[in-house]
Amino acid sequence: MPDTGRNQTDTNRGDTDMKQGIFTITENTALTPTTYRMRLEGDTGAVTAPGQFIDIRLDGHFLRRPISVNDVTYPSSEGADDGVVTVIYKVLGAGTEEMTRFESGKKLDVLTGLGNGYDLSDAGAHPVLIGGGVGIPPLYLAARRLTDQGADVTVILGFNTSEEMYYVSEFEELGCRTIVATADGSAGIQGFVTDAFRELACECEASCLAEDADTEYRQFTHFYTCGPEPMLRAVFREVYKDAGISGQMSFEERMGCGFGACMGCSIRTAGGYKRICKDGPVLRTEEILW
Amino acid sequence: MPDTGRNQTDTNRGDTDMKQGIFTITENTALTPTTYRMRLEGDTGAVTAPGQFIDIRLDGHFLRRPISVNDVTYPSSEGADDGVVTVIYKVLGAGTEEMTRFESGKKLDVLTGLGNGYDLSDAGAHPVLIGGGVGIPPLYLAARRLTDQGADVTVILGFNTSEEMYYVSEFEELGCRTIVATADGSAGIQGFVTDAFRELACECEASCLAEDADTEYRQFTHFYTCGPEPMLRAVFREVYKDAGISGQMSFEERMGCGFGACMGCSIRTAGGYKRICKDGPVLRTEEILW
Amino acid sequence: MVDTKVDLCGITLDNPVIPASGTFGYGYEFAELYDINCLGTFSFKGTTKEPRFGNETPRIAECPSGMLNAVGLQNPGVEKVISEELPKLAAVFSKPVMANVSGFSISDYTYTAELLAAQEQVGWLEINISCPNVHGGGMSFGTDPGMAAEVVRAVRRTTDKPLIIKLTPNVTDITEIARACEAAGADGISLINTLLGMRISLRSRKPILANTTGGYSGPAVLPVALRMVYQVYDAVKIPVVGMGGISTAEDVLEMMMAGAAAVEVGAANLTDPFASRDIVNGLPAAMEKYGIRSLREIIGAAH
Amino acid sequence: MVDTKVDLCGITLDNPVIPASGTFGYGYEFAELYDINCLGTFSFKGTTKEPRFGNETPRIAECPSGMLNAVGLQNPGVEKVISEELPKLAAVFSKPVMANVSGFSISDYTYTAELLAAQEQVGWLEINISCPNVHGGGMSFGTDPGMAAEVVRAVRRTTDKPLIIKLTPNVTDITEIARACEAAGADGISLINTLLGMRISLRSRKPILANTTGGYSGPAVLPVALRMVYQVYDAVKIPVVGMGGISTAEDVLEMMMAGAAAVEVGAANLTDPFASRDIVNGLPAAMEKYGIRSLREIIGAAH
Ligand SMILES: Cc1cc2nc3c(=O)[nH]c(=O)nc-3n(C[C@H](O)[C@H](O)[C@H](O)COP(=O)(O)OP(=O)(O)OC[C@H]3O[C@@H](n4cnc5c(N)ncnc54)[C@H](O)[C@@H]3O)c2cc1C
Ligand SMILES: Cc1cc2nc3c(=O)[nH]c(=O)nc-3n(C[C@H](O)[C@H](O)[C@H](O)COP(=O)(O)OP(=O)(O)OC[C@H]3O[C@@H](n4cnc5c(N)ncnc54)[C@H](O)[C@@H]3O)c2cc1C
Ligand SMILES: Cc1cc2nc3c(=O)[nH]c(=O)nc-3n(C[C@H](O)[C@H](O)[C@H](O)COP(=O)(O)O)c2cc1C
Ligand SMILES: Cc1cc2nc3c(=O)[nH]c(=O)nc-3n(C[C@H](O)[C@H](O)[C@H](O)COP(=O)(O)O)c2cc1C
Ligand code: FES
Ligand code: FES
Repeated sequence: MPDTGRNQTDTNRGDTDMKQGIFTITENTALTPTTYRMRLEGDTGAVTAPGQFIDIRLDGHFLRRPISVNDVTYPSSEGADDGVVTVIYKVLGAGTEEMTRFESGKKLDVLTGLGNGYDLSDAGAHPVLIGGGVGIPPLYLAARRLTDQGADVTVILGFNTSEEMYYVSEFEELGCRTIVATADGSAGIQGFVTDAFRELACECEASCLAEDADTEYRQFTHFYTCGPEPMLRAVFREVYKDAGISGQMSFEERMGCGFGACMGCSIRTAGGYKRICKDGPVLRTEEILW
Repeated sequence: MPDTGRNQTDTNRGDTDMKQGIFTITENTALTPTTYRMRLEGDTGAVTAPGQFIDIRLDGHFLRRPISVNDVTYPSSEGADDGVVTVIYKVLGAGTEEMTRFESGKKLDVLTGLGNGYDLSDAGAHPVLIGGGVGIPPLYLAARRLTDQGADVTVILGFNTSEEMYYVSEFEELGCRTIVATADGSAGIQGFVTDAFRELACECEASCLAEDADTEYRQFTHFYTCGPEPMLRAVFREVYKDAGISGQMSFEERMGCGFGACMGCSIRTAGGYKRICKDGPVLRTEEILW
Repeated sequence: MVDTKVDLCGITLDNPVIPASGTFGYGYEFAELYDINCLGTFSFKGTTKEPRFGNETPRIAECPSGMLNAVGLQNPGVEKVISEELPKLAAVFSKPVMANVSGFSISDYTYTAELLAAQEQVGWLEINISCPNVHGGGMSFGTDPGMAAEVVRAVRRTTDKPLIIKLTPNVTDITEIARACEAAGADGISLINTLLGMRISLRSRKPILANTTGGYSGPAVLPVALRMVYQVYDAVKIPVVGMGGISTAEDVLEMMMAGAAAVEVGAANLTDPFASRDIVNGLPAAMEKYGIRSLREIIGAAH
Repeated sequence: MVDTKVDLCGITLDNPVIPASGTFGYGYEFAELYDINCLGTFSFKGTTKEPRFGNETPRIAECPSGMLNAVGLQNPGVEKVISEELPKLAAVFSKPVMANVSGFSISDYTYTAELLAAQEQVGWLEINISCPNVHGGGMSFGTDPGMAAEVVRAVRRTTDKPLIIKLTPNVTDITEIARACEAAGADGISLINTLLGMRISLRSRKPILANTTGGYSGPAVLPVALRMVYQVYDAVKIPVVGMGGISTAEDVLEMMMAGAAAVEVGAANLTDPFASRDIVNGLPAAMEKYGIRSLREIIGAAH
C-alpha cells in the first residue's frame, strides 16, 4: 500500500509569485520534425521549481499557451543581464504551429512562475523519473537538480517511435541512468514506460540498488512523472498502486487564466478540489482519485 | 449651369480586373507626424487609372484597409521584376496606427485594381486638381499623367496647418502651378481650398489662361478632387454649381469587400445606386445628388 | 481519394461549400476571379418583391474577428433578378443555384418565392425569415414559431422545390422555431443569420452605422453558430445548412460534425475574394488530416 | 484633470471599472499582483447556497477573439464565503464590493442574498439570473420576464442594499426582461452574461467542453453587448452596468456611450492579469484623446 502518511493537501511548493514579462527568443529549433526547443531571455526570477510552467501570449489567439519549464538559468549565476528559460513544445494545433515560425529576436509576453512544480525534497536516494512524449521536458530540470543534490537518478523515456526521440543524450549527460521505451520497438525497449519500469524493477531486484529490497520495486524511493493521461494512469496503477512507490504526477488541463483566478482547470482530489494551474500541475499520488 | 450632356452612368473607366497579390514593403516613412508614405513592390498590373485604390489586409483586423494609389510603376517601364505602388496614409485608428510600425521587407496581402479611377480624357487643356488633407495622394498620379499628356495643370492643396503639409514640392516638380491653402494661415492662402480657388479665379480673370473668359472661372476646363466630405461639398457648390466647372470627385465609404460584392458602400446617384468601391470611388459632378 | 459529395434535399452537391446570401452578389463578381462551378452551389443576394435601395451608409462597421452590416436587403426586385441577373448568372454558373427570398408580408414571400421557384436554374429556395436590418421587417417572422410556420406553410403551397428556411440566432430558443418550420413543411433549415450588434464612434459619439444596429458575422460568431446547429440537428429530422463564421476547411468539418449537411460561407468572401474556392480546395487535405474518407460520415458526428 | 468618477446606485466609484464575476475570484490572486483598491470595485465569484464543485473538465475552449467557459459556478457556498473568503478579501480591498449571487430556486436566491447583504463589506448585490451552464439552473429565470421579476421581488424583500440584476443575452428581447426587473424593484441592470456557444474537437469529433456547451465571452461579444446595453438604456430608468468584451479604456468609453453607468471586465483579466488595472490607468489618456472631461457626461451619449 502507498504511504498515506504525508499531508495530502500540501502541494503548494513552488514560490507562486507569478510575474508577467517580455522575453526575447534566442533559439527556436526543431529537435524532431514536430518537437521544438525555444529559449527565451528575460526575467526568470519567478521560475523556481521544476514542473512549473510559463504561459505564452500569441498574437491572433485569445488564450495563452501553457508550456512546462524545461530548464532555467538566472542572471546572477551566468553573469548575464537576463536569465533564460527553455521550453520544449510539440506542434499540436494552430498556436504551436505558429510558434514554429517565430524567429530569434522576436519578443513574447510571458507569464512565469506558474504552478507548484515538483517537490524534490521527497526524492530520496533513488528517484525514478518517467516521461512520455511531450511530458519529458519538465523532467529535465528535475533531473538536473536531483543529480546536483546527489541523488542517483533513473530516467525512463517513452516515445512512439525512434524518429520522435529527443533529449536522451541530455539526460545521459547529467549522469542519469536513462532507459528508452518505444511503442513500435524501433529503439530501446519495445512497449510503454510501464513495461520499461517492470523490466527495470525485475532486473534490479537483485542489483546494487536493492538495498532494502524486502518488497519488490522498493529500490526506487520516489517517482516523478509527466506525460499523456493514458500514460499517467498506467504509471499510477503500476508504479504507485502495484509497486507501492509514491510519487508526483504532472497534469494537463485546458486553462482560462493559468494563475488560479477562473476555476477553469479544477479537478477533484482527495484533498478537495484543486486548480491544476495553481495547486498543480503536480499532484501527489496520494491525492489522486483514480 | 453645369454641362449635363454627358452620359451620367458611364463611370466605369478603370480596367477593374482586380488582382490579389503579395506585396513587399520597400519604404514606410513619415512625411509629417501623422502621414506616412508606403511603397509596395509586387504585381502592379491591375493598377490602371489614378484614383483607383488598393485594399490591404492587416493581421488582427477583420476588414481590409482601402488606400488610394498615390503613384505606380510597372515592371517593364523600370526593368525591374516587379512594379511598385505607392500609397500615402494618415494615422486615423488602430489599423493605420499599426501600419506605421511595419518595416521594409514585410509582406502584405493586397487587392489591387479596385475602383474606377479618374477619367483623364475629359481634362481639357487647363484642369484644376483640388485636394484636401488625406485626399491629396491620388491627385499626384493624376497630375503626373496629365502633365505627361501635355495639360497645363493647376493644383490646389488644402491643409489644416503648415505642419501637416506634404507633397507640395512633388507637385511643383511635375510642373504644376501649385497653390496651398491652410485653415490657420500658417502657409499659403489662409482658408479652405475653395477660398484659394476663388482668389485664383479672380486673379486669373484677366490673365493668360482666360482665353474664353466670357464667363467667370471658365478658364479651368475640368476639375478633379478628393478630400473630406465637407470639402467635397464646398467644392461641389462653389466650383461646380457656382463656377460651372464640371469635374470628378472621389468618395470614401466604409467598405465590406471593396470589390462590388456586398453592397456595403452603395449610395444613390442620378444614375441609380452606385457602389463606391466598384462604380466609384470617382463620381462625376453630374451624377451627384447634392 | 476522399469523397466530398453531400446531399441537400435530394440534390447532390460536389462539395458542401455554399457562399452565403448577400456576400456573393449574383455570382459574377467572383466569376471574373475564378470558375465558380467549383462550388457546391451558392445562395444569391436576398431578393424581395419590390426593388430596394436598402439603408443609408455607413452600412459596415468592423468588429473583433468579424463585421457588422446593415445593407438592408438592397436588390433590384424579383422581376429584374429574373430578367437581368439570372441570365447573366447562367453564363457563368451551370449548377442549380439557391434563391434567397426576403419579404415584409406573407404575400411578399409567396409572390417572390413562386416566381423564383419557377426558374429552371433555381434548385432550392432559401427563405430568409431572419434579416435583422429592416425595421418592422423579416425579424418578426423569425422570432416567433407561429409566424415562422405561417410563412413556411404559405410558401410551401407555391412550389415543390426544396424549401430551406433561414433562421435568426437572435432568439431565446432556436429549436422551437426550427421545429415549427419543419412541422409546417420545410425541407431544410439554414442558420445562422447575423447576430444583432452595434458599434459606436468615439469621435462622433454616435453609432457608426446609419441604421444604428447591424448584423454581426465572421469568425466571431462561429461558436454561437456551432451551438445552434448542434441544437437544431437534435430537434429536427430535415437537413441543416450550417453557417456563421466559416473561413477554413477545418471550420467546415467542425460545422458538419455539429450537424450540418452542407455549409455556407459569408463574410469570409468579402475579406478574401478567393475564400470559398480555397475552402473547397482545402477540404481533401483537411479530411485526410483528420481521417475522414467521406464528408457524409461526419454529419452530426459530435452528437 | 479629467474626472473618472461615476455613481452606481447611490455609491460613488472612483472609476467605472469593475472586474466581472468569475474572472477575479475573491480578489486576492490579483491583490498579490497589484493594489486592487485602484478599481472602482469588483464583483466576486458567483456564490450559491450550497458549495458547488461545478462541471467536469475540460471547462475551457478557445474561440476567435474569445473563449468558452463552463465552470458551472464552482464556489465554496455562501457560509464559507462569509467565514473564509470575505475576511481575507477585507485585508486587501477596502472599498464596498459587489456580491454576485446565483441560485436554482427562489429560496436559494433569497437565502444567499440575505446573508451576503448583511455583510458590511458588500456594497451591491449582483443577482445572476443568467448563468447558462447549469442544467435546469439560472437560465430559466433570466429568459422569462415573469420569472425574472419573481426572483427580483423575492430578493428585494431581504435587503435594502442596491440590487443589480444580471441578464443573459440569450433571449429574443432583452428589453422585456430588463423592464420586468425594474418594475419588480431592481436598482440596476448588469449585462451581458455569456453567449451560449460550443466548439468541437476535430480529432475526437466530440464537443471540447465536458458540458457540451459553454458561455462565450471576450472581445468577440462586444458588439452584441453594446447593442443590448443601448437597448436596455432606452428601456429602463435605473442604471445599466455594461460588460462583454471590454479589454481597453476605449472599450469602456464605447460601452458608456451606449448607456453604461459603469462597466465590468471579464475574460480580459484571464489573458492579462493586469488588464483591469491597465484599463483604469489608461482612462485619463483615452478621455483626453476624445475630449471627455468627465465620464458622467458620456453615459448614453450615443442615443
Ligand atoms: C501545465 C501544462 C504544461 C504543458 N507543458 C507542455 C510542454 O512542455 N510542451 C508541450 O508541447 N505542451 C505542453 N502542454 C500542452 C500545450 O499547452 C498544448 O499543446 C498547447 O496549448 C496547444 O496549443 P495549440 O494552439 O497548438 O492547440 P489548439 O488545439 O489549437 O489550442 C486550442 C486551445 O486549447 C488549449 N489546449 C489544447 N491542447 C491542450 C493541452 N493538451 N493542454 C492544455 N491546453 C490545451 C490551448 O492552450 C488553446 O487554449 C502543457 C499544458 C499544460 C496545461
Ligand atoms: C476609396 C478610399 C480611398 C482611401 N484612400 C486613402 C488614402 O489614400 N490615404 C488615407 O490615409 N486614407 C484613405 N482612405 C481612408 C482609409 O481607408 C481609412 O483612414 C482607414 O481605413 C482607417 O483605418 P483605421 O484602422 O486606422 O481606422 P479605424 O477607425 O480603426 O477603422 C475601423 C474600420 O472603419 C473603416 N474606416 C474608418 N475610417 C474610414 C474612412 N474614412 N473611409 C473608409 N473606411 C474607413 C476602416 O477601413 C475599418 O474597416 C481611403 C478610403 C477609401 C474608401
Ligand atoms: C454584407 C452581408 C449581407 C448579407 N445579406 C444577406 C441577405 O441578403 N440574405 C440573407 O439571408 N442573409 C444575408 N446575410 C447573412 C449571411 O448570409 C450569413 O447568414 C451570415 O453572414 C453568417 O455567415 P458568416 O459569418 O459566414 O458571414 C448577409 C451577410 C453579410 C455579411
Ligand atoms: C471563467 C468565467 C467564469 C464566470 N463566472 C461567472 C459567475 O460566476 N457569475 C456571473 O454572473 N458571471 C460569470 N461569468 C460571466 C462574466 O462575469 C461576464 O458576464 C462575461 O464573461 C462577459 O464579459 P467579458 O466578455 O468581459 O468576459 C464568468 C465568465 C468567465 C469567463
Ligand atoms: S486556469 Fe484559471 S484557475 Fe486554473
Ligand atoms: S464594399 Fe462591398 S460592394 Fe462596395
